[in-house]
Amino acid sequence: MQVKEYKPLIVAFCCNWCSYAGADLAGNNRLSYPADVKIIRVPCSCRVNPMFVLRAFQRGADGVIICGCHPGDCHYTSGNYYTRRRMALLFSMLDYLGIERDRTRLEWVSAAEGAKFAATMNDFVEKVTALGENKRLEDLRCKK
Amino acid sequence: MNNKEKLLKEEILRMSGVNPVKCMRCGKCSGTCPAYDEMEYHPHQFVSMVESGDIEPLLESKSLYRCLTCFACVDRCPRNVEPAKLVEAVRLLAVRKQGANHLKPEDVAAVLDDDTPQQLLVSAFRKYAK
Amino acid sequence: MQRIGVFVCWCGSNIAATVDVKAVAEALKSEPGVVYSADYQYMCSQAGQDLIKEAVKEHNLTGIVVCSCSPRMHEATFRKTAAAAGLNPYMVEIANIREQCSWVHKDIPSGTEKAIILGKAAVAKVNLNTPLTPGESPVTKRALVIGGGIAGIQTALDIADAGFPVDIVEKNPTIGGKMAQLDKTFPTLDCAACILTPKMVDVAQNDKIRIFSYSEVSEIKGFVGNFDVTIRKKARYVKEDVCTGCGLCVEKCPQKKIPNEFNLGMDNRSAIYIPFAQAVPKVATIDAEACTMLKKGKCGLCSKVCTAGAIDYKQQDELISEKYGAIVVATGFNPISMEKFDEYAYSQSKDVITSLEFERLTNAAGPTAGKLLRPSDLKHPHTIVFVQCVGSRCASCAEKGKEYCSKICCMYTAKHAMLTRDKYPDTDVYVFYIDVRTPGKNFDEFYRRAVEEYGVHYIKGMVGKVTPEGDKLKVRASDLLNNKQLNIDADLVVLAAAIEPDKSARPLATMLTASMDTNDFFTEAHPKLRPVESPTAGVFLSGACQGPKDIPETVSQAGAAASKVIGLLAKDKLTGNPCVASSDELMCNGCSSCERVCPYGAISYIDKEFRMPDRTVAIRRVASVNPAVCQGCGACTVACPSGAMDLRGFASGQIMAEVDAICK
Amino acid sequence: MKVSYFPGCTLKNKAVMLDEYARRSAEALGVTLEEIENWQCCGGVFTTSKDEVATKLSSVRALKDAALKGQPLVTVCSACHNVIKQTNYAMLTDPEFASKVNRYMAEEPYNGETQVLHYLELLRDTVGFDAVKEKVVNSLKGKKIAAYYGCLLLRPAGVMQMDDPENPRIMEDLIRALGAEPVVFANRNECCGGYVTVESPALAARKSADVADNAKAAGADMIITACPLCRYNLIKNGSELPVVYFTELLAEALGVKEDTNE
Repeated sequence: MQVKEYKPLIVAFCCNWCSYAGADLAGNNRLSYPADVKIIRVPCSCRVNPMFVLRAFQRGADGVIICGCHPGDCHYTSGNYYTRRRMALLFSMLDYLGIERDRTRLEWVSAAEGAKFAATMNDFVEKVTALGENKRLEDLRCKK
Repeated sequence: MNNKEKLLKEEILRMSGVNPVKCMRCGKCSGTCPAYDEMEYHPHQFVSMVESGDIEPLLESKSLYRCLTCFACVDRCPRNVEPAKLVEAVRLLAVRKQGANHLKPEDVAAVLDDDTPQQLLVSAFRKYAK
Repeated sequence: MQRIGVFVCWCGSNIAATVDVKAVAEALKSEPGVVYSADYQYMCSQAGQDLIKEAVKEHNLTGIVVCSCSPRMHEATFRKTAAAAGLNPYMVEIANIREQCSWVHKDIPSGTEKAIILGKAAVAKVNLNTPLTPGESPVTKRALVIGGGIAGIQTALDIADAGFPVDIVEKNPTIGGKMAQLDKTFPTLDCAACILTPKMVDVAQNDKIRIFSYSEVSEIKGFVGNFDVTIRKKARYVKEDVCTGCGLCVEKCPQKKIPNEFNLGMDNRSAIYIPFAQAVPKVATIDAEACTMLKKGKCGLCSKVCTAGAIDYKQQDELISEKYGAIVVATGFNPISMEKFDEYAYSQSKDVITSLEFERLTNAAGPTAGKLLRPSDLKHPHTIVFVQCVGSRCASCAEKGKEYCSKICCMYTAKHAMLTRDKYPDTDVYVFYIDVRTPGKNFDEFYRRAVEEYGVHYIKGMVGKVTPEGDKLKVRASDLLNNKQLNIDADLVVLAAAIEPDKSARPLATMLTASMDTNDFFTEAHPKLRPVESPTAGVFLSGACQGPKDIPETVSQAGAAASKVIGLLAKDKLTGNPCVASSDELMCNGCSSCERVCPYGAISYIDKEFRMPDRTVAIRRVASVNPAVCQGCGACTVACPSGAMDLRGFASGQIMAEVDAICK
Repeated sequence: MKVSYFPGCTLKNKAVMLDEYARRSAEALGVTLEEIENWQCCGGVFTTSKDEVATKLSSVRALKDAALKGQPLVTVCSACHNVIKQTNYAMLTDPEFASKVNRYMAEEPYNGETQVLHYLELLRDTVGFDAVKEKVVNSLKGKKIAAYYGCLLLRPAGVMQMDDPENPRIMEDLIRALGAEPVVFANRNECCGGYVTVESPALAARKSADVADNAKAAGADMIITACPLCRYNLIKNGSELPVVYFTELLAEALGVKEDTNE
């Protein structure tokens, strides 16, 4: 029997103005990162409801990363400050529930930081891979 | 900066709690220092020399004993660098060495007069001796 | 159920080299709602777009998924295509399989697998898309400029020039602002009054411009295109339309010991006054705090001498309501108080002055009629010390001063030093500086001229203490380059005080819901690309209210703000972004959480009648989003505890569907 | 009202009258200065280095003594006040320092709870200058008095928090309350030369002369101070104006200068 190589499932929320553009720039510069990362576009990182993160883990994601504009650079002035506070609380609660800190991440990536986007994703995937599959929050009813 | 200089610098920064990179080189500390003329190294030089690890010459310098600790440089510094605290840390490093007391009890008689307040002797010993 | 068409683009080999496009098209065919799936070499080409249009018609599509490059590239293109085919443009979603897939992944199997997942997520989203129509709102074709300094004057003139009516609200009795107080202007040394006062006259004579002097904005409601503003016109006890500005009342007024604000208190004015000869409007104002008639009911001399009968001791504040389409903030700056910097002895000696006071001392209309005489004994000073950066560039933790560079001081000090040496060659002039900052056209040349041709002593170092003794000011300072402490006996010390936004700016920002930084400067919508707009739609920034600025910069920003206003007022209707927040009134519990997080003030609360199950009618407080003001960030959707608030185009259900599709 | 009182070494020796006038005036104003028991010398100067612990213990003991009584700790001497206030600030804001110190403290730890007041602050904030004014029996009207603060009372401003370090007014307000005319002079917050008089008498002489000359040039007839070392330096270096303790002036105005028991 062939043992299938473990591939983590990573959901990335990227704000439309900075991080999504940063991801595009990583593509323009052909900076590779694992295909395990799937990006969802949101207008602002503050659009990310903690529910979305919980839903991803419930549905079997192994890691969730949220990327926004650098503090002070938010297209909507202050959205990323809300994100920073909300996610600090959410991540600490998830930690309490047994979702390791390395499975969640909040990162500031500007539209000019294609290299940072790729490096962040490589690092994040590596850390999540090291942790292995996330079973703590997965709702088995969601499994096919 | 060689290793010895690095260690000395770290010790001074730890003792004083001062961060010399906050200095923007305006020279207001030296512009306001009442003991300036008596000092070989001036307050702004203490800041830049500590930053570059050039501490040996400061340890040897008489300037250490001329600072009045009047805090004019501390209060007037636009960047909150607190040069007086650096001077104090370097001086302590100097007088804490074996036999390096700058003021010795036998020197005191010469400066005493009928009105000398006790406070003067106490302060001087605390500043100049271990 | 939607009828969705999927269109997979090869992008030549850009996508097709790493992603098996046929496999993607095939795999997505069986997704729920998908009725058609195709691939093509260049979907964005005319032929590709035609393919989409035909498919829409042929298969009766209600939604479109394009698997192609980034939506930042061609989302607009494909939305137009959809609209041309008769679909709502917001029924299009893009799966980014180029920048975020084919270009960053190497092998075909994983690239193809990811492209399929991204496609599935897009399909899941489109299934929940609803047609969106951008809202429209009318535009009131009138602009309000708050502040009548050079920034406000230039903005108003430019807007009026384009044919739109403008109102200027100025809190002082005259427009002109700080520039009216200046003597000469750098780096050309032309006289400030000579270039400013003609502009003030232009404003007065322009029939598109109304000036509300001695007035303040007291209330602002509404939103871009539709502001309702209340202006409080303070009682000046003189009928503005009757007064001829002859000045007889000023001459006869017995109360003459009031410090003259225009000359910064260096001389006195009477209780009824005209700030300066070229004031606009040139009408008198009674200072109610100083007038004997208003305080004690005795005197009335001004009324007796006024042949026009313009004096009205019974005048009251007047409230004026007006509608505006756009608002320009031009509230300007002031030098900071020197109270906390008394090591320079500002409060102890009349001969320690600020640079603005120096301007008045050298101005022909100033307290010394333009002769440089020191205030204490009116003698000619022979040694002058200029101190730079007083209160600028201080550490945030230093408890006094400002963290920023005030920008204009290096240049005006060079000007003061040069003019002094030019007019009084027997005067020694010292300038103590930390850095000399001269980034501007002909600026550094100007400063070098002060040093090389006029012999101004520039010394790198800071003044530490000024001690008035006898008729001298003993200046103790450091000369860093010569490693010396200098002791200079000066006759006059001039402090380049940091500048700060006018105190009226903070309450105004609250009224406008416009954001400010920690220094009370207004923040711009984008520091590089939208420098004259506030993040609040319809509010524009002109001059030093946004950050320290010299006159050329202020004037260019004023023009830029005017052009933005003209661009807005030229429209008859404003088309909004349809991806805005909206609240489900049935779920909203009126808690105000969303209102508090909204950076634009787009959310307000209304009382709404609800028909209850028992057929009674209840009135509940619910959130209401103004779509013209909402920018669609979505902060409120997360803050809402009841889930009533959602964002069109990025609805919670849609994002959740994407998450589900990815995590399958 | 009762407050804890730390007189300090000099007030028990060379500056007995600074102490005596302070006590009599306080009594006249309805405040009792309770000298704390077994106080030890404050050390004269506060060593800013973070690793100096032993030299600050005596100040902490005095502070703790006041804390146990729940009283503010009042000092008159500028140096004692400066040392004790800075020590208290370090106990309050530097937990590492506080924990080191508390290893030397018996029983309950101390963490900077005591309010440290200079006698001038007691007059301004507790008694009130208006109340002082009412108790004046010998108005000092006509006297032009220069208040010399020196460095210790005001700096570092963030710690001392007594008054504006560059433009103080607490002593000027007191002078006004006593009926005299305050003379503001620029060098009132400059150093007299302090302890450096031991190391370089010439430097101290210059600094003292700068202060005294500036006060004279500003038109004062006398200088008042709260610091025995300032007074010593000014007089020793030839101040043309008389230099007296502010408490002496206060006692004079309140009519308690001449003690009947003396």
